[in-house]
Amino acid sequence: MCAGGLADLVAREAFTDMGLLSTIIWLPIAGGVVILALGDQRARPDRWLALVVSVITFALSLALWTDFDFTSARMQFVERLPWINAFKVYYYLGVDGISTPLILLTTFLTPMIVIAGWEVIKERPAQYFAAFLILEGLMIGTFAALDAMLFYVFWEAMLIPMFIIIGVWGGERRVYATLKFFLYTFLGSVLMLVALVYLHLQSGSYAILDFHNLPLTGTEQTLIFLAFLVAFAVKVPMWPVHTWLPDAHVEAPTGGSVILAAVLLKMGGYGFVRFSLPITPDASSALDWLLIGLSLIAVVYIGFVALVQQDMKKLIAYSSIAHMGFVTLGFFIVWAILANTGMEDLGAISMGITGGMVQMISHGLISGALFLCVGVLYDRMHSRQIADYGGVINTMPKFSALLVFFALANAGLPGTSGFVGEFLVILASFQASFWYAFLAATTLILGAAYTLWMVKRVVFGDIANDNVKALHDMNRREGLILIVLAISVLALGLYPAPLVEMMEPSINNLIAHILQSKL
Amino acid sequence: MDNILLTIVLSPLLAAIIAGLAGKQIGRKGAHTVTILGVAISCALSLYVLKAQLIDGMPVYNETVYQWMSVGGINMEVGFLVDRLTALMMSVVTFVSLMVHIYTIGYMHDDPGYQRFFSYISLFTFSMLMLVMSNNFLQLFFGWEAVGVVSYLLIGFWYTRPTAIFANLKAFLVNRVGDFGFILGIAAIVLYTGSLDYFDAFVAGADIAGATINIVGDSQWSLLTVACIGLFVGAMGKSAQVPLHVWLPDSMEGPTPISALIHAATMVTAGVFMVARMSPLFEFSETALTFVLVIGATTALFTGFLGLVQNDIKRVVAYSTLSQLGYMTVALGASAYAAGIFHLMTHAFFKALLFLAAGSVIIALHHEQDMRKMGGLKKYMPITYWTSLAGSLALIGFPGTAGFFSKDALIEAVGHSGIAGSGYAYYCVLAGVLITALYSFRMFFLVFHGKERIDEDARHHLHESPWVVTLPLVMLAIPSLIIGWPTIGPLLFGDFFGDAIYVLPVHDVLGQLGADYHGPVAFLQHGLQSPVLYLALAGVVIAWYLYLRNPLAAQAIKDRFAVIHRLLDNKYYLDNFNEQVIARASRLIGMGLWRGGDGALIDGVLVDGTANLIGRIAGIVRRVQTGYLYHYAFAMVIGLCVLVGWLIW
Amino acid sequence: MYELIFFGMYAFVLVAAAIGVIASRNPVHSAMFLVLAFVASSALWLLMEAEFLAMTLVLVYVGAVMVLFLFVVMMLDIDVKSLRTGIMRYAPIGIIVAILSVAQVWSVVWLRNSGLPVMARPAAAPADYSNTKELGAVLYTEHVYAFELAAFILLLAIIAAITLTMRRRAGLKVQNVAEQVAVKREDRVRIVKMEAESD
Amino acid sequence: MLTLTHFLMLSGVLFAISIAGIFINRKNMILLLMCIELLLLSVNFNFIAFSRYLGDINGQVFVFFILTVAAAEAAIGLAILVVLFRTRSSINVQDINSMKG
Repeated sequence: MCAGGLADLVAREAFTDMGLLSTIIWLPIAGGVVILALGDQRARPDRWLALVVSVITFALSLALWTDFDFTSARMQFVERLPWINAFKVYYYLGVDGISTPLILLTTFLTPMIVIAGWEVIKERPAQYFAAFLILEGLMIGTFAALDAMLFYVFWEAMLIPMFIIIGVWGGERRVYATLKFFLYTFLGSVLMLVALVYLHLQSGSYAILDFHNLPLTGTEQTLIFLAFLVAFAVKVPMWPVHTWLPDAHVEAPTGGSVILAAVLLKMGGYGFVRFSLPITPDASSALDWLLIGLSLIAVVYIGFVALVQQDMKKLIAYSSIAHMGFVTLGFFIVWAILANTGMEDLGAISMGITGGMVQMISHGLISGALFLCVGVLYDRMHSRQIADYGGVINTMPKFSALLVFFALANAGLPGTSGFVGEFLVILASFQASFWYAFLAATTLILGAAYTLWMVKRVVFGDIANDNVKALHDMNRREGLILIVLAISVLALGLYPAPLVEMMEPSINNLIAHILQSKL
Repeated sequence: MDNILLTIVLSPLLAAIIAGLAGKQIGRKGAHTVTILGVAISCALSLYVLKAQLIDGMPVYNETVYQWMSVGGINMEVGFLVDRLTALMMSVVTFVSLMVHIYTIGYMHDDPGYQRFFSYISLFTFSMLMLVMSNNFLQLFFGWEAVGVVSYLLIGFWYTRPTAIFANLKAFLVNRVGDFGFILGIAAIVLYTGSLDYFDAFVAGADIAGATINIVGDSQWSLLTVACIGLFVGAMGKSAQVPLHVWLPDSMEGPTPISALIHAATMVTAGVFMVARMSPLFEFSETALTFVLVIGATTALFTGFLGLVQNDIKRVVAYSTLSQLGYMTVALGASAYAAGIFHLMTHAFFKALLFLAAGSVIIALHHEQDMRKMGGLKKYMPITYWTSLAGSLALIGFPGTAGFFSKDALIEAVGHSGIAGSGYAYYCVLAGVLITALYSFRMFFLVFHGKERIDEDARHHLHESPWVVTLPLVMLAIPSLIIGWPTIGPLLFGDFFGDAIYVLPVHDVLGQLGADYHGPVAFLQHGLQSPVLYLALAGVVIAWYLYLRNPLAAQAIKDRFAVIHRLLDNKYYLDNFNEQVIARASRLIGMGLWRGGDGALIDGVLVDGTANLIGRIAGIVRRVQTGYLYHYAFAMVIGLCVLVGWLIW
Repeated sequence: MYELIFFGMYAFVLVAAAIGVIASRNPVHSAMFLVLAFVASSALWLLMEAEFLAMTLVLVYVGAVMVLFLFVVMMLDIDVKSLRTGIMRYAPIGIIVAILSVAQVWSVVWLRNSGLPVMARPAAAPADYSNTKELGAVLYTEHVYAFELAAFILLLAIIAAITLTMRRRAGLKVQNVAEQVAVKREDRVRIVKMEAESD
Repeated sequence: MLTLTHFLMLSGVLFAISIAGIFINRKNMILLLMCIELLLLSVNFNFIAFSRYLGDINGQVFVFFILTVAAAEAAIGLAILVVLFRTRSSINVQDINSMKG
């Protein structure tokens, strides 16, 4: 693969019509608008409509997988229409092996969230479902956008429904949480906008693929890299800009937490592979110590912090941060591996980046499932405090079995998807340095400690109080979503090959690209 | 062969799934029928594979079942490697598992979690088979963790007991510490070979020994030593070696059948098996072997001491398991891998037997585990008594029993070893023999002989256990007694393991012993002259004197050496250390980082600090903003004037 | 020359009226002064041959807007006294700013007469010249979008003014036309089944 | 000779007077509105004068639009005034201080 390859990946002249990607972006948004227009009615057409729309979207998005060319690193399903001619902004969509899994994750989880909110949301349900559908469309748009402006629009627009979801259906301190969430993410993305505009001025285009081939000096790269870093690090979130996440999670309604952990955090990781690495490879190389350091801090520091959380949602939120540390570690270990092995050990590099990507998908499923589990408990007890529970297994055996399963998956049990990414990243980081791997591997202990300690206190033991005694096991609706998630976690853990194969050409192409200095 | 191996692995899994998910539908009978059937198929086929390996001369089977994934040119696969070592392990695992399945019908018959239990133990059998049959590190790790998880679930089987759920968390976490080393060991091997396959690593064993890795400062460590120690740390976790042994005694909170199956016969020996499997790697690292030897010897002796002061019948057996695992590890460290495996096999039989016998006693006494409330059970439970005797004799290495052959050979091998630390190890294992005999027969005498100290109402119901309990006892007693005779020759000195175990000629202690080996009878005669037997007999006699003949003496000794007794009673304060220091420190660190780092520093200073700063500045600036419209209008007008004035100046 | 005299006259009236607007104690007087100011300006605009706008000013402002002002002023029971307290507090600044701004304008147009005073006075338009027509010609062609927009703004202003001031008083009897139209038979007539009386 | 300067000065004076009016009648909202009308009038003067002296009719078009907007503004302003008076029985600007932090 020639290094200048990315730009050639798409036939630039082709102005294609709206296609599959547009459909799965705009269908949920249109559905959301219709639901908003219908409003709350006694017959509750809103949730049925939301379910139908989200399921259709998921079914359509499956075509991304079935029709995907597994051998090519090119952008596929490309759509390109002029949008704002004066600034050469295009409505330019396309996916490759990196974005497709994330889109599928999004479309897969949205029906789950709709079902999870089925009876639970009593207040303004139509607006709730509409917010999630619109959010879904925007998230898909973010992953599919190949034009930087379009990307930025989707990226920022996503904040609005999320802001509303936390702010309207959130818990007691929701105003504080939403404000923190909004300011943190907005601060980051404004710097990204500056970087994007600068890149536009340099390249005369807003196409992300053009940015990839834009030659930049070292200083330019460093500044752009730092601007991107702030934006993406907040989203991931990396230490020390992570403190919005626990608050946002705790206050968000269940569906909001799920989507936040499962998809929104992935935006940061996606941004690193789509923007930071290929656009500023030399700066990434020069500053990789920073990213590796922050990632390892996330793994160890946050692991300890998660250990002492009293609030289940907070605990899972902190564990998300630790797991996302693996993602960034996998992405930025590249140069350390090269420096250590001294040879172009592309295998290990590929393991790191693939591990990071798989970790994102897997974490999306597992953390989503864990938040849904907490939601199931919260709907019954209206408490997230671990201390209020104990011996749940006595009254909710089926639910407990699933919760234990997801907890083990969260602790990286082999055979579940949680293991795949961690394993690959640990293997890759050992290639860079013993100590990187050593610190990363502490997650085996810490992850098991905080997750299972929580499980012990919540699930096991004798019935702790009368509230627990009054619990009833999960109903069919809750069972359905958790079982579907459990199956997918298991499937991905036992047979990750299809996912990896889908990503492989794109990742190889990315590696070839980032190893080529732009200086 | 593919189908046979797949059937061996999958039939317990299938049974576990059926019993686990459809437990309610198929009922108790259905659950135990289906799981026993699954394991029985597995066992029969495993024996068939063993026969094919031994008699029909089947070549080593090494095939991939499916490709898990392939990343960066590294193939990650699920596959089977079946040679004689594997076949032996498979047979032992499935046989003990089958016995435990049958035994469970009796032991758990009034437990509400009956189906769940069968599902778990079948799942365990599956996991253990995956572990031993693996042909690559990935699958090894999978099996490694999977058995850990099932063990976690089973220790916490009675989830309402606080001690049980404490123990299972502890077991999982301590095992995770081991896995932490294990995965680093795997990563070290991948670093060099770029492959997860066993054979790629084995072939490169000698080369890896030459490679170095930079760990502290500029000092270059041998990569192989790092890898082997890493792998062995994993084994320390799983096989409960000092200091990661702390979980095993607590794991006795689980039901007795799993203590027999998992925490005596199979899972805890996974580490021993793994090191034997990795012999082509360990052989090239003297440092690692010494490490193994010292850890094993320490475990063998010092956990044995702890068995002396325990009053819980299962805990005594548990400590004896720890001690015996130490023996096996010592054998590995002395490069006598075959002896380690041999002891693993005999131990699997007699220790499973002892656990099941203990379980038999426990159910007969309605879940009473304290030995001080037993005694004189001989007349009530004859089958249990005799089988226990068989097990205990095998454990102490009474001449002719299975334990005798394996332990004697093992000790001899250590005595001949030239690896650094073998002197220490030799004295440890010799002393261990005495201790083993002492605590084994202390337990035996306390339970079956002497005064009856049983509760009155328990005595009325006291009777021998049903046949489903006693049948496995008998079935296990037979190999415990005799399996040594036919197997010692081929296993230790013959060519049983073929290429599966690789020993450098320099380290080949078994080869040296083999030169003097002239059949089991001669070995027996030789054994009669060694100190081992007399140490064991001395132990039995001391136990007899202290606990039957003159119980006051035991009390006197206890009082005399109160400090030591307290030390032993508190398990060398290791648990206290873990709980008070490590666990508490972790929580304190977490609390400190959370409150201090996240709360005070990041949120307090950076986030809210910024907000407060802005707020404070705004507080000053806002005085300008009176809120009166006309002030704004004035400002505008005056500003306009100034602006125009500046423009026309 | 006449123009200059007229200009001086009307300018005097305008300035005097403007001062009257800001200085009179009674808002009604202010409004009346404002009317006067508008009329005077209208006359001045005529001097500049902006006939259409001059007429519009009289019609729209004097006729409509100022009447509106007067209505409001008279309808509301305004406590003028309190509004006039402290009136002189800001007067000095106001006067200084006013003088300053006059000085600035003066300095621009008079002192630094950057060619403006010498700008030739355009010749008077011929008799058949129609200011209205000229204005219409550009208004409906070049500025038609803006014109439409202005119309829209006016509409908006109407709606806004109405919605702001409209209120439903309790106890007011009003017709609900929609309800009247939508009425169904069942709401009004109740058919009661009764036994027929025998006699 | 009637020159542009005359008109510009006149409009400047008018502007100054209305500004002074804003300062003086700062509390009376109706007068404030009237002053704004005066301000706009002075601006219109400028537009018409320039339109006349530069021979560009567009200046008058501008005035036309300003008149439109001013009328709309007056209408809405008065409406707000009425509403305000209803709720507070006062049109004192000093009472409208909810913007005060």
